[in-house]
Amino acid sequence: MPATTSATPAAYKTRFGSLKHFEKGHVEPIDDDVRHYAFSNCFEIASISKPYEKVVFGQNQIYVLETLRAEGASPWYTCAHDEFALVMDGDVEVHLVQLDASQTVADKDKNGAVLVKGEPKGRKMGWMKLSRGHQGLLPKNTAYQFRNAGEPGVIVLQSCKGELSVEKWADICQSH
Amino acid sequence: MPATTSATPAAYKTRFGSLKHFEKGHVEPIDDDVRHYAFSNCFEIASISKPYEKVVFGQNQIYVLETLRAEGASPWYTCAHDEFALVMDGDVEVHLVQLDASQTVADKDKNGAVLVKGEPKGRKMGWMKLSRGHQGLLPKNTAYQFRNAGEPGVIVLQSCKGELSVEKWADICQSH
Amino acid sequence: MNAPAELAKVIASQPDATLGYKDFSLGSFSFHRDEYFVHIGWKTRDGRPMSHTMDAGSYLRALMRDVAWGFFYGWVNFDDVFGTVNHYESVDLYAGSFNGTMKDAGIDLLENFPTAQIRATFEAMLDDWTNESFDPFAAPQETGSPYGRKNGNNTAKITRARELAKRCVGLKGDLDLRSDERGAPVNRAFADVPQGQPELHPEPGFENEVHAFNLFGFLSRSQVTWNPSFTSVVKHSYMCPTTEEHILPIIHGNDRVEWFFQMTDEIHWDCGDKNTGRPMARVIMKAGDMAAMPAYCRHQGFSPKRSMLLVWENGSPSLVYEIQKGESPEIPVQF
Amino acid sequence: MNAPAELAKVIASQPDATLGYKDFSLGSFSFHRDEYFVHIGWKTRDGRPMSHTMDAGSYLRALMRDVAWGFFYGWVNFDDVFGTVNHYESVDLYAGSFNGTMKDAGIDLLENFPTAQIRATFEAMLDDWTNESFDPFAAPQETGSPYGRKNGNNTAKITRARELAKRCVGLKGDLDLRSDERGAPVNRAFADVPQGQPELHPEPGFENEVHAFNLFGFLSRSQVTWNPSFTSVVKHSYMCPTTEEHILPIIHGNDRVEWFFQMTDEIHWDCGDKNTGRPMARVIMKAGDMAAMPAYCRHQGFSPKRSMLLVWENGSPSLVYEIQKGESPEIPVQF
Ligand SMILES: [Fe+3]
Ligand SMILES: [Fe+3]
Repeated sequence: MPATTSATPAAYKTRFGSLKHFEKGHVEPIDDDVRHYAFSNCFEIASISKPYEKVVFGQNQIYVLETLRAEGASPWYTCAHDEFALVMDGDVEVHLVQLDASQTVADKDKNGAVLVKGEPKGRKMGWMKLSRGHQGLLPKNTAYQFRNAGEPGVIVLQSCKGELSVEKWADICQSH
Repeated sequence: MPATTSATPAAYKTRFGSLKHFEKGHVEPIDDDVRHYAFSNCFEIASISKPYEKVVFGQNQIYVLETLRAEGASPWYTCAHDEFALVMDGDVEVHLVQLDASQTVADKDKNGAVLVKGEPKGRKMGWMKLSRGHQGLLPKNTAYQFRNAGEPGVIVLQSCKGELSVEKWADICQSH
Repeated sequence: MNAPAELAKVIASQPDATLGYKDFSLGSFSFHRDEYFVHIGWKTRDGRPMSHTMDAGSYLRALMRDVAWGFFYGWVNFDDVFGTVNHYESVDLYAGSFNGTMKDAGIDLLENFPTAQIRATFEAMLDDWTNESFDPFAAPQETGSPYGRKNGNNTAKITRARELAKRCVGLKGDLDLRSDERGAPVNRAFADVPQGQPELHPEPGFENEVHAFNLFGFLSRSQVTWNPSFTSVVKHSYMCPTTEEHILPIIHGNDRVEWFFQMTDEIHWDCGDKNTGRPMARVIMKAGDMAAMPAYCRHQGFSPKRSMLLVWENGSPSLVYEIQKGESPEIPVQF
Repeated sequence: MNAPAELAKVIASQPDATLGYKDFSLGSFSFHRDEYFVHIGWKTRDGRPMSHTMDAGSYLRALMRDVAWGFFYGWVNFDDVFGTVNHYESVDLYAGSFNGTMKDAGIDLLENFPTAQIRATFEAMLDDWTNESFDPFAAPQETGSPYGRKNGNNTAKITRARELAKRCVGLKGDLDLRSDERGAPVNRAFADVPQGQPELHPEPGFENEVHAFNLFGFLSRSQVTWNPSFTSVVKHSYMCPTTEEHILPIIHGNDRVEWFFQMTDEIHWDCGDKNTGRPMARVIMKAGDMAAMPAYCRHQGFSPKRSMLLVWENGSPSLVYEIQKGESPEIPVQF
């Protein structure tokens, strides 16, 4: 028994952000330090990032969310744990290689992705093409590479903080 | 477009109080003095009052609300300003006499009712019978008498504080 | 000082292309409604943007009272943040000024407007933002949803005149009794209230003085909630009975002591500090109970069933000056 | 310590003859619902009765989350007075204990219950007090009124299981994608969200590893509001996206830092002090915005249009002990 008052269903417009067009919100402090809210925007971060710079914009102990500007081809990465890539703008291909044991991360407990040394060796697992709103699995101990051919895109990566993670909170967060 | 969910209209029971049956609420102090809320109950007041004792249970500068126990016949009153009687329990007759100038209140600005000295002189104006929820006008400069024949009743009087008003706040109000 | 016509000028946008509602502004305050909310914006003294979100239904119910009551006595808090203070010829509009923390933090804003100006803006806002299916005076079980996009108006329901007796309801030339014919049927929750009028036995010539009426019957026919009428007047003492159901849409901070006489059923009151909002007391009132609201408190009532409440107000014009001079006591009685 | 069967015993009255609802009690707390309200009663330490009134719709929406989330992380404030604190094997139930003034005045009450006992009571209360026309998980424009007398049940809607992926939505043996066939049509407010799945080109044998899914499409088919699912898991890092419309029915005080990533549309947050409730900040989040909720705050969101919010939680079991030992930082990051 919906209490809706409209006779016809109304058309809604879902607002997405993009590198080319985003509107950023803000913190309105009443009696607190705005820096405690670590307020940033993934599109703004990506707009000032180098391609595939892994900018941490969320962290909780060992865990991070990173914003990556997807532009051209990334290096090949590998990681001792699963990661996930959520595309927020643009089209991004993810290529996967079942990495030879010699190239995987030796320390099984190591957090975060590392660069694969040299070309990845192993069986090709296949690839996927992610568009806005698509989330892809980056399985542990594989090698993966992001490829972007068109307009630069934006990836949000669910991972752990690692040696490639870049922290520049003061540059990305509202500070007053 | 009512949002009611019932198919059939529900029967409601309006709860009135009476001398014989009333439930009293209370103040629950959090961080305040309960006496500042002057919390009382007209039925409780009437249950411990003498007949037609004019017990002030609301006051605001010169203005009062009084609770009267209606039992038998009251004295004859007169007042230099209008008053109103609201019956909260029982049946109450109000008899009115257009009082001769000699018996009206000499001071036109005098607040509150006074007793008519002796029998009221003047034309009979008529009478009315008030039951629960009925409110009657007691026009200024008339003589009026309340008469109750059956079970005692309760009157709430809208008036100004006068020489007959009885204040016993500590006896009627919640104090802790 | 501007001319009255200028004062009453309402600053409104064109209707939003999708939502259908206009934006309004008044002084430094901005007002926007969408499907669910009203968004109030202002700037702090050091120029930072601040905002506040209220449920549209709660906002419109509060706005309805503020408009209908002519800003009432003292404070009409729409919630813990936003509201008005009546100065009788002008009105303060504020955000955060009577919220302890926001005031201490200095991020509040209070601006004073001539009554004509704020009234015109509030009336236009109320009319534009109230859809045809929603009656902000009605109890929630008696009306439709306040939500969604603009869908007609309900102008007749939001412009009901307040019913004010000059001496007593039912006297010749004074406020009429309510009846089916006058568009005031008995409310479903008061179907058991006796409708008989008092027996009147006037002698010839005294028909307009031997007068009484059925107050409970009159109230059982109230078409609105939380909207006092005047039914009898002694000098400046006003009996302002009203029928209440669900939540009082405002948190009222009177500038004077106010008395409540619960005539039927029950109401639970939350009372808080007028300046900061911090809780001070709960008052549980049942039929026959009387309680005063001290002038230092703000109060909001909860009525589980439609009930009859007698609000008793002192409308003495000199009281405003006594309050200003601090001569009016904040507590009802010393004992 | 009682046996589990004893713990789960629910203390309820017979249904009220008129209203049709049962009364409940839990420890020293009493619970009563009528047509519009839920009334909570308790006694102060010096034996005085105290009470609190909540709108029945607000109460049931909050109760629904508390039950569905298993009391969640930390504080689930139903409003400024009443709520629960999760200790993971037991739960505190309180009135006034996290309201600055009520706590200072010493009139609050906090009692601890084994989780099984409070869960059984809350589940029975939710089922008895929710009528067939009201879905407390739905947005106000999608469901009927919570008010009135008892009128059936809505058991299926209030016992929806929380959807929790173990590794990633759509993997074999993990949480399924949502579809029309599975009873999850696209919500009216997300009709414009592309439903196409990512292109997958696995080599033979890698079909379950070359995996991706349309998260926005998945969320567009959420049948509930303010109820996070798990969609992907990295160790104890949980992506908990959810779709939000109207007001978050609780004021959440997490025991740990929590992050919000606004994926579409916008939400406005009121943030206050976790212990006292006093306002601390507003956070206005638009598509692409990220913000942390410091562990010292409580927060309540307002979503004007159904929006997609990614709640990102650290579910590490050791964190509970670090919090107890004060080793867990209250702020997300130092800079
Ligand atoms: Fe008031
Ligand atoms: Fe939270």
